[in-house]
Amino acid sequence: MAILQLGVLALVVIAGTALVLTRDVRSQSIVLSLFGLILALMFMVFQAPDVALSQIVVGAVGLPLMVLLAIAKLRRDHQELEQEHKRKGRT
Amino acid sequence: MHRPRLVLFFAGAMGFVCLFVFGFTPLRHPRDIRNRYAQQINTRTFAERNITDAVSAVNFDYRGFDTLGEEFILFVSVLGSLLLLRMEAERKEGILMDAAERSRDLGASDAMGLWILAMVAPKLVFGIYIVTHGQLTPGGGFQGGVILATAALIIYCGKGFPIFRKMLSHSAIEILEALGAGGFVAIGMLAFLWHRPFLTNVLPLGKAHELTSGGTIALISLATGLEVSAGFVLLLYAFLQETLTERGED
Amino acid sequence: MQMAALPVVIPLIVAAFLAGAGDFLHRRALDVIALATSASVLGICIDLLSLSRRAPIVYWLGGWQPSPQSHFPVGICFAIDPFGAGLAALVSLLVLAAFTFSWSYFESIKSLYHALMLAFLAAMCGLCLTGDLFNLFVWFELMTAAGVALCGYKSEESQSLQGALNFAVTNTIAAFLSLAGIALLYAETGSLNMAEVGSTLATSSPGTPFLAVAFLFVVAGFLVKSACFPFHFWLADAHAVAPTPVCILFSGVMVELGLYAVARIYWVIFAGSPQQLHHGVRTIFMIMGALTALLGALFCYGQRHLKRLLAFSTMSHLGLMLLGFALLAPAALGGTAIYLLGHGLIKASLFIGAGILLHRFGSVDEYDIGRTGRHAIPIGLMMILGAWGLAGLPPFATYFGEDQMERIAAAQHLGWYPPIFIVVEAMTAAAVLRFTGRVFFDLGHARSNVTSGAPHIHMKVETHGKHSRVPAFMWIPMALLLVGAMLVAFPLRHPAEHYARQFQNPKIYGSAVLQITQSQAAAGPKLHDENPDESPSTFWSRIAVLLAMLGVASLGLFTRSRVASLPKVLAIAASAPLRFLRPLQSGRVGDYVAWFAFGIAAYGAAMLLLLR
Amino acid sequence: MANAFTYAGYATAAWLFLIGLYGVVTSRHLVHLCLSLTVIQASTYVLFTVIGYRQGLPAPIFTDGIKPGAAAVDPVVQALMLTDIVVEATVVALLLAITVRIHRRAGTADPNSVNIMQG
Repeated sequence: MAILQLGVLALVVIAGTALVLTRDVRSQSIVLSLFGLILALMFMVFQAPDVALSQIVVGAVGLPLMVLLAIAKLRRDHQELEQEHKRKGRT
Repeated sequence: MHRPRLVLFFAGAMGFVCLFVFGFTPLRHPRDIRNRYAQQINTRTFAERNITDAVSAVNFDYRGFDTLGEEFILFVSVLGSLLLLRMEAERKEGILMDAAERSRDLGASDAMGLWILAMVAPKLVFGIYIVTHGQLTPGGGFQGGVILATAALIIYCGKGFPIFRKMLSHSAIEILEALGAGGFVAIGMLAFLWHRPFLTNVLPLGKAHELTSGGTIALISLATGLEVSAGFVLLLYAFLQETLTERGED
Repeated sequence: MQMAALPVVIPLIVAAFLAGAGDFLHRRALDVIALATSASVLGICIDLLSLSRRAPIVYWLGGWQPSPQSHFPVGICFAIDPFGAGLAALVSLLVLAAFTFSWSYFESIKSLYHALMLAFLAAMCGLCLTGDLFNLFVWFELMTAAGVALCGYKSEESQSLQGALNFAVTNTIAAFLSLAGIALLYAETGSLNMAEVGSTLATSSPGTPFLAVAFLFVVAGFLVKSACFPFHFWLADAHAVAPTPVCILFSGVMVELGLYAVARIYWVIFAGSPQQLHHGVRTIFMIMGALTALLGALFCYGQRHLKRLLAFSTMSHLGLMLLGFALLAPAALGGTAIYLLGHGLIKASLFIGAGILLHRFGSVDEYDIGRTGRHAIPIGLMMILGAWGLAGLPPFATYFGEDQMERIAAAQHLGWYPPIFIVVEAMTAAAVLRFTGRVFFDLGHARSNVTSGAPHIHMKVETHGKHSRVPAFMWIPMALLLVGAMLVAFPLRHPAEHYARQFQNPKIYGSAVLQITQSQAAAGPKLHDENPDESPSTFWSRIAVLLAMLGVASLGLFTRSRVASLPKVLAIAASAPLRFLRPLQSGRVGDYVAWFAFGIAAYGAAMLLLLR
Repeated sequence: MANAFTYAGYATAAWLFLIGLYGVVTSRHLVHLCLSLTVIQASTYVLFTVIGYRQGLPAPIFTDGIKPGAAAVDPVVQALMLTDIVVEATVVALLLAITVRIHRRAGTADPNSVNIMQG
């Protein structure tokens, strides 16, 4: 049994490190979702089903979704800015 | 780049490692002292509150006041996000739609509508189930609330933002959110009628293993569910609006 | 006794109501409701203060008082003593002042401003009154969330966003470290009630290194909130950009609440620790206090933006309060409390002054307003009074508090205390005087080179209405707060020491919370209990502050005059360290977080070395 | 044996805290910074989880076959975490909102180039 718990902790370490070291924000939101799932798994393994449920809905779905939306917004803003620059460049 | 900053940080991190080593070693106290809070809750929950999920008992009764504070953190963060994103929201009505969305928007077939209903309905049922069974099985207002909020997401995915906006009135959700937050406080104030301290569980505790068990616990769970789901929908709303609307004049 | 919960409950339910009904309420109605709420909270807090004079009021939320057999607290309690209630009263008074200032003039988006301010009020009151460790953390977090939202209130300004971001990131990270500290204490003692944790740690100590680390972790969040060196960077960024009513609360109480929480945690949880820990904490806080005070004063004098100037002044005065706390003597703590009250009121008044300037002239920059400032001389006179108070001169409450701290320091043979007090008070007051002299009295036409390199931040006007005059709703609270800062010391000066003794005695607190007899409760450390009346008078140090203040202020005003070449040399000497230090305040959140890691590690290492 | 878990958990928590801090310090994108914050926060979850864990004991839900009042893992820390998870998501949302606004204002989401105030 002990191996299960220790293994999950190791997974958490790996996923957390990966999340920080992923510098591209779009792939990072995928890693975030993964990290959320692994945390939920950790809560399950450590006998905390209530927390696991909370973590699944928030950490693996809710939060990555908001991150994706924010990234989409940033990209759109970026494109608009570039277009504006081009327009200014022409005139 | 930022070499001084990194040097500073690594010096700090080394120190931190030492602190962790010194701070984490002991656990000197006997086990029954370290375990007493857990033991008290585990032995008393069923006897005192007639409910089977000790976590919900702590959340909504023994330490309900913490949950009140946490709920207001959520409330305030949602208000703050709305505040920050308001400029865009007020200014623009022009909504960007890609082609697929537009076609969906123009003539959404009944079959499509049915399909979405088929997706949303189970979500709603599941969310409400989780909210209301918090005192019996894992779950409760927080988890169920987020599940309910994802039902709104399905509407958006299936129907696009314009329909989403039409179906869910922004101000109505704002009122629901305030109702959830205020409802928690109001339930806590019920105790004043009996001259008992704030948040005392004054309602009949009901029969164990049933939905009505736990007195105010179920009610607080409901209020929390309302607050959390409305809060998350508002966040979704704000971010969608921000993402899908055109850049205005600054 | 249901009243005890109301300072938190009333603002929360009203905030929820306003957020929901905001669309249907007229602006005036919002203002009236918010004013009535904060006024009633003020009344309740003053009542609680008078009721808790003899013994702490203990109020078990949810009715979960410990059973007579086990004495173990499973619920959360409010443990209200005069310090907590008094601070909550100060909080609600300043919220009242802020709402008065913003009466119908301040831009409000629907009801968001009112709802957020009331949630902020509730969080600060909860922080003052609670007796539970995790609950303390919850209110702290609510305070941060509301503070961040209010700080970014003018989200159309880039600097507001930057201030809010730096505020949010530094404070959140520090709060996580506090949470980790709470987890450590919980793992060791199996309780979250502060009195219970304290008595468990006192009966069998898990070793001083553990206690030192746990203490440092738990207070980390509060040290960042109270802007101690080197965790202070966020403060100026956030205070400079927040709307005026919010600044009143940030500088007047929020920052000080961090210190209050540190003191509370120290005296309830760690009071029974071995004597070396007390020695370590004393040394660490003296170093921290001195650095915070001096650096704050230097930066304060080097600013041209009034709000930023006042923010750094708050930082340096907080350093002085840290020094007062570090003396670990009841008389000094009483003095610190009086100082805190006086400083909060004066600082709130000065920030209202800044708000008036922004309303009247559309700027708070020393060089932007120009000669038009002459049209608001009464405001200038009030600001001079405020500077007088910052200098710790009578009859302001800061004088009485400062006097007490300095006397105790003398009794403990700490000869370096008075010079620090003199330098800090003279410089911060001189900065305000210099600003006032230039803006309102048209003195000193040349720019001072002390301020070269200070950021020039363009602010947008935040108020409606005629800008050609100052509405009574703005200047009346400013004047009243100043009067309050003069009068507040007289009724509280003598009881303060008694309250401090109560605050520092874990026996009184513990026996009240856990419902056991005082002999069963854990004892506190041996106090440094000097009698302040035996120390020499501080008359000459006040004279020195007065002279230094005038001197430094004129130095800043008349640097370039052809006659005085000595001031010129002095001014250049003063601006040299600033030029060297300014880049530290870089505005980049990554730097701030690196400083946080370094600072915690350095203080921790120092503490562990001192324990050996 | 219980201590072995505790130490492994402590080490995990410490690592997550430091690596998250590293992420914040070196971050070049505000979204990355927000996500590094969630890693720091996860360290407190790990800490609480291992503190509340009792080897061999069931979850504190007294339904199928577990007698009410029987020994179980610590429900208190679970309650503390549960609320925290939902709340912190909204706090991150608040930070993301700030990010979006900053990007809109400054045209960049690099925290190092957002410095109007200096000195």
